[in-house]
Amino acid sequence: MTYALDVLQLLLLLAAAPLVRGVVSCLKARLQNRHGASVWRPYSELRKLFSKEDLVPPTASPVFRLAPVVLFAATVAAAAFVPALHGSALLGATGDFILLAYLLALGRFFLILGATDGGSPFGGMGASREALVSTLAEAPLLLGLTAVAIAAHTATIAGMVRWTLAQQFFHLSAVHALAFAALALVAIAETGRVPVDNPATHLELTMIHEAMVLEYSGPSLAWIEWAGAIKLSAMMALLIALFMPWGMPVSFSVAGLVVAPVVFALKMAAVAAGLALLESGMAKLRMYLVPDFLGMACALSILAVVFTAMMR
Amino acid sequence: MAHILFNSLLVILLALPAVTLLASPFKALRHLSPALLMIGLVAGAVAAARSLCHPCLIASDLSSITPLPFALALDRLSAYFLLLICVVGAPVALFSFSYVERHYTGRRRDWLWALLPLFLLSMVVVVTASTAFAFLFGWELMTLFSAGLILIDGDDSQRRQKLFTYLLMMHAGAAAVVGAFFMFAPHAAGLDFASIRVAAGLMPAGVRTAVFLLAFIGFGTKAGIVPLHVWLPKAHPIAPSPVSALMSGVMLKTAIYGFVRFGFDFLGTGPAWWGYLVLAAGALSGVLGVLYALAEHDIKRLLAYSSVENIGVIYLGLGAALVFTANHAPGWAALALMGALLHSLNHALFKSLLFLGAGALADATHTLDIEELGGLFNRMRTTGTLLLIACCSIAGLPLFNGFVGEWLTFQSFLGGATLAASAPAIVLPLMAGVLALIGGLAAACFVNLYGVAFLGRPRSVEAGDAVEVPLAMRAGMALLAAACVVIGIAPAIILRPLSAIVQDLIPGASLPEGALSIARFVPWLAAMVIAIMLGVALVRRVTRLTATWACGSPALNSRMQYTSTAFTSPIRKVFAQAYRPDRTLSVEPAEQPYFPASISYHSIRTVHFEQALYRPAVNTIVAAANRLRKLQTGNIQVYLLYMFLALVLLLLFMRLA
Amino acid sequence: MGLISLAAAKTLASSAAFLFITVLLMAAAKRTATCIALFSAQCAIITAQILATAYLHHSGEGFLVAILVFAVKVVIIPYALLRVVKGLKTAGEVETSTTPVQSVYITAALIPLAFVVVRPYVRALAVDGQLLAAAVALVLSGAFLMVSRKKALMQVIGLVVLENGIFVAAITTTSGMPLVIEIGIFFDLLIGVLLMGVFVFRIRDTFDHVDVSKLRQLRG
Amino acid sequence: MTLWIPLLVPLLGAFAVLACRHARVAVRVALGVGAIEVAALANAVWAVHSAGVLQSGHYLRADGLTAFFLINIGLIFSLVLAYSVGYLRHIPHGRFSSARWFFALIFLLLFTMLGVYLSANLGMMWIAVETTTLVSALLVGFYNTEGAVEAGWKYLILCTVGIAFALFGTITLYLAAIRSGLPADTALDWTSLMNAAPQMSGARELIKLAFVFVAVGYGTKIGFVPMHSWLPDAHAEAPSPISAMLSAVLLNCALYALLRFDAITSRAIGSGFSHTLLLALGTLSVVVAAFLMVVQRDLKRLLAYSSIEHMGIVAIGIGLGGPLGLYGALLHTFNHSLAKALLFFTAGHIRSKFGTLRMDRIRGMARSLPWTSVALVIGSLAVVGMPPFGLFVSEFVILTAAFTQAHYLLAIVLLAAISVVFGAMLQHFQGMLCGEPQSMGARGKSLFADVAVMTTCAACLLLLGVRIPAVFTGFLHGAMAVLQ
Repeated sequence: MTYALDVLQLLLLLAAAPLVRGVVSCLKARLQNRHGASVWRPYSELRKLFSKEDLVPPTASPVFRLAPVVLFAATVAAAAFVPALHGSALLGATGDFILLAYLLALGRFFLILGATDGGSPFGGMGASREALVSTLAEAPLLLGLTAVAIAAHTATIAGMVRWTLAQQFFHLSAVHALAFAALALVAIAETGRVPVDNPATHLELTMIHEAMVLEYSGPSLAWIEWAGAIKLSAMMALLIALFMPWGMPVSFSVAGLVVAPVVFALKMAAVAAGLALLESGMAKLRMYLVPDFLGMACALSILAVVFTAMMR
Repeated sequence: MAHILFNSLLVILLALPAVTLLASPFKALRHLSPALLMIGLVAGAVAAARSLCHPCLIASDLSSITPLPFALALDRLSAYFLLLICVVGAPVALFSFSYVERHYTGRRRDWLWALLPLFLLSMVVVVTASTAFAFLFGWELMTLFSAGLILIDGDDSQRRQKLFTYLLMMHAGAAAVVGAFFMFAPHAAGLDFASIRVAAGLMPAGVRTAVFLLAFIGFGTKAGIVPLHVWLPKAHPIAPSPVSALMSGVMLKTAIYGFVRFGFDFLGTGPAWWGYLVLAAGALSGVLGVLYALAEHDIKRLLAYSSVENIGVIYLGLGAALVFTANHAPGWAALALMGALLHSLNHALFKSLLFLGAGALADATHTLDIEELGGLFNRMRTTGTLLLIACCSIAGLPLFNGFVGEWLTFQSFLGGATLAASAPAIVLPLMAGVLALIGGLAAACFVNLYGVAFLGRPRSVEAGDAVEVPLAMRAGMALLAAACVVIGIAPAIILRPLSAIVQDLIPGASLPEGALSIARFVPWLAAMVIAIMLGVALVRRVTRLTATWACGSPALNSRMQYTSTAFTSPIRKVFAQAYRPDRTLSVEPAEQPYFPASISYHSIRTVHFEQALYRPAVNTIVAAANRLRKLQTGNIQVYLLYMFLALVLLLLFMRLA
Repeated sequence: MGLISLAAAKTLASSAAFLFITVLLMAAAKRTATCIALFSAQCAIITAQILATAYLHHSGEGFLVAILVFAVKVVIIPYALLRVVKGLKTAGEVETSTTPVQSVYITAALIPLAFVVVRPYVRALAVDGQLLAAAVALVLSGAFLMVSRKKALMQVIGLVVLENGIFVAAITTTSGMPLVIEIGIFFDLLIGVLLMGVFVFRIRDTFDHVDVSKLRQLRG
Repeated sequence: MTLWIPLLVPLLGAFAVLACRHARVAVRVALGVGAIEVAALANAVWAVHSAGVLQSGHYLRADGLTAFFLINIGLIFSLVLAYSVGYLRHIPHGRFSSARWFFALIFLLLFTMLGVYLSANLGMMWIAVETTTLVSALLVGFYNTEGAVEAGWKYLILCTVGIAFALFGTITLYLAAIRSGLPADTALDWTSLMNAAPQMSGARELIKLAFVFVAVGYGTKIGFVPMHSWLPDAHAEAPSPISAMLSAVLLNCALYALLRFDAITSRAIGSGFSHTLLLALGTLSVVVAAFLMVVQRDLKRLLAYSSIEHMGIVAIGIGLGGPLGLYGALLHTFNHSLAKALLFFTAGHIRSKFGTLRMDRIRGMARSLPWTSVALVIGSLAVVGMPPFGLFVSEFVILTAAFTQAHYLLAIVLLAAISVVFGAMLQHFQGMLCGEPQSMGARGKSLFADVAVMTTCAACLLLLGVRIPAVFTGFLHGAMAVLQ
């Protein structure tokens, strides 16, 4: 029975991903006194892209077409780790955070390869910058998750969520705040949101993720966009699950099943609003300030690990 | 059974040089020695696999013949490393089938086929030795034969200078290893491993620390730990590709074997600072190794530096294991040691695959500089896919074997938090961050290597008309790639024997419960990812080949692509402290900087280890020698004076003694 | 017979003093020929000492050894050395690296040093201290001659003086070695000196000088 | 009787060679006498091996130790003789420098060295050592060039002074023996001294004085630092077969004399004093020679310093004492003599082919002299102590002895010196072996005799490194029994 729930949870997450991105862009538009596109625009965009032709540069190799496929598969597998409706997820029960982090790295690895295969300067530029950002984000991501894992005495994500559920909100120590801040900063860098990278623009001075996918079109671009949306919602769901899981049913009950989606939706909306507020409040950082941004995340995660280990 | 197979391996490897030299005139027997080598190595692999399950103690004992006791044994640890040698050796031999034919002729070809088996034999003797004499016999010969193989490729003065550094450092390292072995002499009945184990228990703490430090320095020099790594990027690139595959993949592992044999088998538990020293060396080597690899254009130098990085990762695992044994947590120590041993095997597999790939590239495009390659995937499809697997494995991505070793090491770092003492509880989890940084940098380095070399447009004429390498070379590489993927997807086949080995080495070690969960979990994960990929690939799509929009300029050409320097420049800017290159920018004429006739920019990455550490040492020796040389003045009266002074001094000494 | 034994005792007592005199004169000598003469005088004194000890110990061998010493050291070796000096035809004087006054002072300083060195052994071995001191003085002055003199021949003379010192030490302490050994030693000494003479001639043929301090080609 | 033959044959041989007119006849006579001599030596060695100790008359005696060193001298002498037959082409004519004199002097040198080994009496041994100096001085100065004369003179003077001190040491021991009651005529007999040694412990000071003088005296002949100054000049200027003979056998001869003395002193007053003295001299020699090898420019001078270093290692072996130390030291003398002979033979070839021994002027040897380069590589690997060859085994044993007696500092210094030597040798030889040969004309044709000599050397070295024959170990243990 739990398998069915986990699969349903995963499908829900995949389906809701474009909606989350739509909500974020709509909220940002409202904050900037613009009407903005409707919340359902990403779905129509995906439908449009799926119907278009897939343009491939003549000099490209099969890796160019393989990259979006591997990216999507890896991101979906990573999303399968993240609990949303109840304490555990399809692969979350036994899979641990190291696998989650490195699955995201697998997706990124092939995306960068796809970008360099395009043979255009933009692809190379995007790939080179993405390599820098992901290299610097790797350490704080893992250290942040390690801090939580040490506190919860387990490496599996389901175990961590179950441990946090058992704590009272007010008993959570400052350490969790540090870990949360570090992981939030890393999430922003990973999903390419404003302070690190601007998802909306094609201005070559600033774009990282967009530069890599400039060569893609049609279904390939659709899979990449969808994978990006899944990654955003998965990271948001992970933050919620690890630091604000209250509302998820601990044991299996029909009432819990009705309440959980509503609570989850409210929390996701709150995080989306926070993100929109942050994005319209801040301008994009210069390229060589990103290392300081991620350096801050790294310092926070190191402190988190040290304090968790001390307070054991 | 394993006993007979192992001896047959030894006999074949010993007989091969004679067979090669005898068979060299006959055209028909050209492939005799490579075939024999393959058979021998396969026999060795089977022997190793069998004795992994039930180790047979004395495999072959030549003490009655040799002047000092010389015995070989196959306990579990030796069997594991013998398996490593044979599993990597066989594909390399298969690869060399055609590589050697195409690159070497006549005497050089015979010398190579004569020295290669001896090189493998010396490594087999090192890992299976069970007496100090046998170990050191193999240890010194290993360096000599590798030097011989390097000389086959040519002996101009630049190569000789590098070879000189290599041999001198290896000899200094060997002196430390000799010291480490002989420190047991006063306490041990004989210098065979059994009595050494007994003596290790009775030794005072001071001597044990001295032995550990000597072993650390001796094996660290051979493994290529950062302060002692200076020879590695010099020696590996100048060897023929199959030989550098064996040197980087297997020879470095004999040093790891030696250090594990000393650190865990002989000395057992020691003070915690041993572990921290090894951790520090591992972290330093890991980070600096990959940073130097990022800055390289020559494939072989890049791979050599990346070997330094992977040895650093292995030392991280060993360091964690030493810290755990010091804090009486044998379970976690076993896990960390397992991670280190597994990473040794994984590194042997993908690093030799990468070096063979480099050999294939050199064979196809006659250049090793990735700045001149590009677009090779379309021209060399099999080599391209195989090296894609290799790059994914070395970057430590899931579904490939690099990840499994690093995952075990990560788990052991998490285990650090369960220790009572506060120091390891803080240090070990932080090491997870260091390992993550190393992993990230390695991924960047190898995505750069693969992307620039294989994808995009060819940057030179040779790259343009590159042709796929012959079947034997591809088959050799395919075997290694298959091994990488199999271990990546189904790690259970290697984790079970490994847990038996670590239980042998660390007494009373029961692995923590979730330790081997990856063995059950990864196959399902692989199935799910592959299923999704098939699903996505099956979605019907119309693809059209069309030139991409080039912002209005007529057409994209290969110079518009990102080169390796450009790709890695952001990372190198961020980690500039590690490089400190000395850049020289000269503008002519100097007085009008804004209307230059010519501008030249030159940047050499100063190898500051060599300048700071080794150059002064060599200079002091030469200076001392010159001062001593002045004593030999040539004047007979001064010589007479030396004699009379010596006599007077000795008489005074007699008076006092 | 008393007279002869009285004479023997007297020679034993006085030979040490005579030896010291020859050592000092040799240090001051300017020409090689005088050095050779002083050397043969020294050997004569030693022969007398051997005769005296032989007579006192009534050992027939002693007389044989005395005759041998007289033949080899007093006659043959000086004669050979003089022929070499004449054969060289170059300037006969002794080129030294230290001025004659300095060498005399140094040699003079060596003599008390010899007495100091010898004192513990004289008590332990109950031997005539004077003679033992003379032996050590001979060894030290021979060494000093070899180090300070530049002429090849002077080095030979220094060497032979050193051998004399050792020989005197042997006689005073052990009253004579087995005869065959004594004969062997003298035979060796003789051949050694002859060979050195040959080499001196060779040096003159090849280098047109016999200044040992200029032989500095082989260095490092 | 079996001892007189090997002693007198070379003496007669020397005169026989001098008597023949033509060089070709002289060579043939020399080879014949050489063959007889080797047979006589073999017979003597086998007789000693079976009978334990051979004593003939008052003055000749041979025991286990002598047998061991006779094997060494027999093997090296036959190699040198065979090699010098091919070497005669290079002897320039002048006084004393004709083929007849060359062989005559070699036989005389052999006669004197056998005199040292076979003498039962310390006095006779001293006389024999003195005559070896005289004869080898002539051989060193054989070429009559400026360098040879200078080297010969320095060798003669320095060694004679050294030997004089050794004489004083022998006399002091003789005095100590007489003082503790030995009869005068047998006071210098080695066997009687050994038997009476325990009673001589009374004259402790005298025996220590004797050992100091003997150590300095025979130390000069062995080439311990600081009395080594003559050795590089003599070995560099002498003809190559003679340098091989000097380095491989003459140093061992002086070492044999020192071993005889050390046996008596350690039995009389305990080995404390003498072994510390040997350790000090040995370590000093190893370190100074190692450093000097780094800056050498001439090949034969480099090999001479390598001999000083290896004699230092042997001294350390003897100084450590005990079964391990002694076994290592004796084995090291044998291995070293083989390796050094091989290297000097190759030096002879290089000189004849390139006309110079300046290592920085020799290039591309591997292509112009293939066989000699192989021999040079094998020889240098052996001398540096690389595994498959004998010296690795003996250095291994000596290091084990050092560590077993907890001489950690000494062992670390020895290991460091060996590494410095490895670096120096590698730096010099890689320059010579590789690179493009200048226009050296036709490749040097190598005589069958030379190739045969070099292959026997290399084969023996390899054999002693991998499998020491039982017979040889028997001789080795026989030699050790004498000294224990």
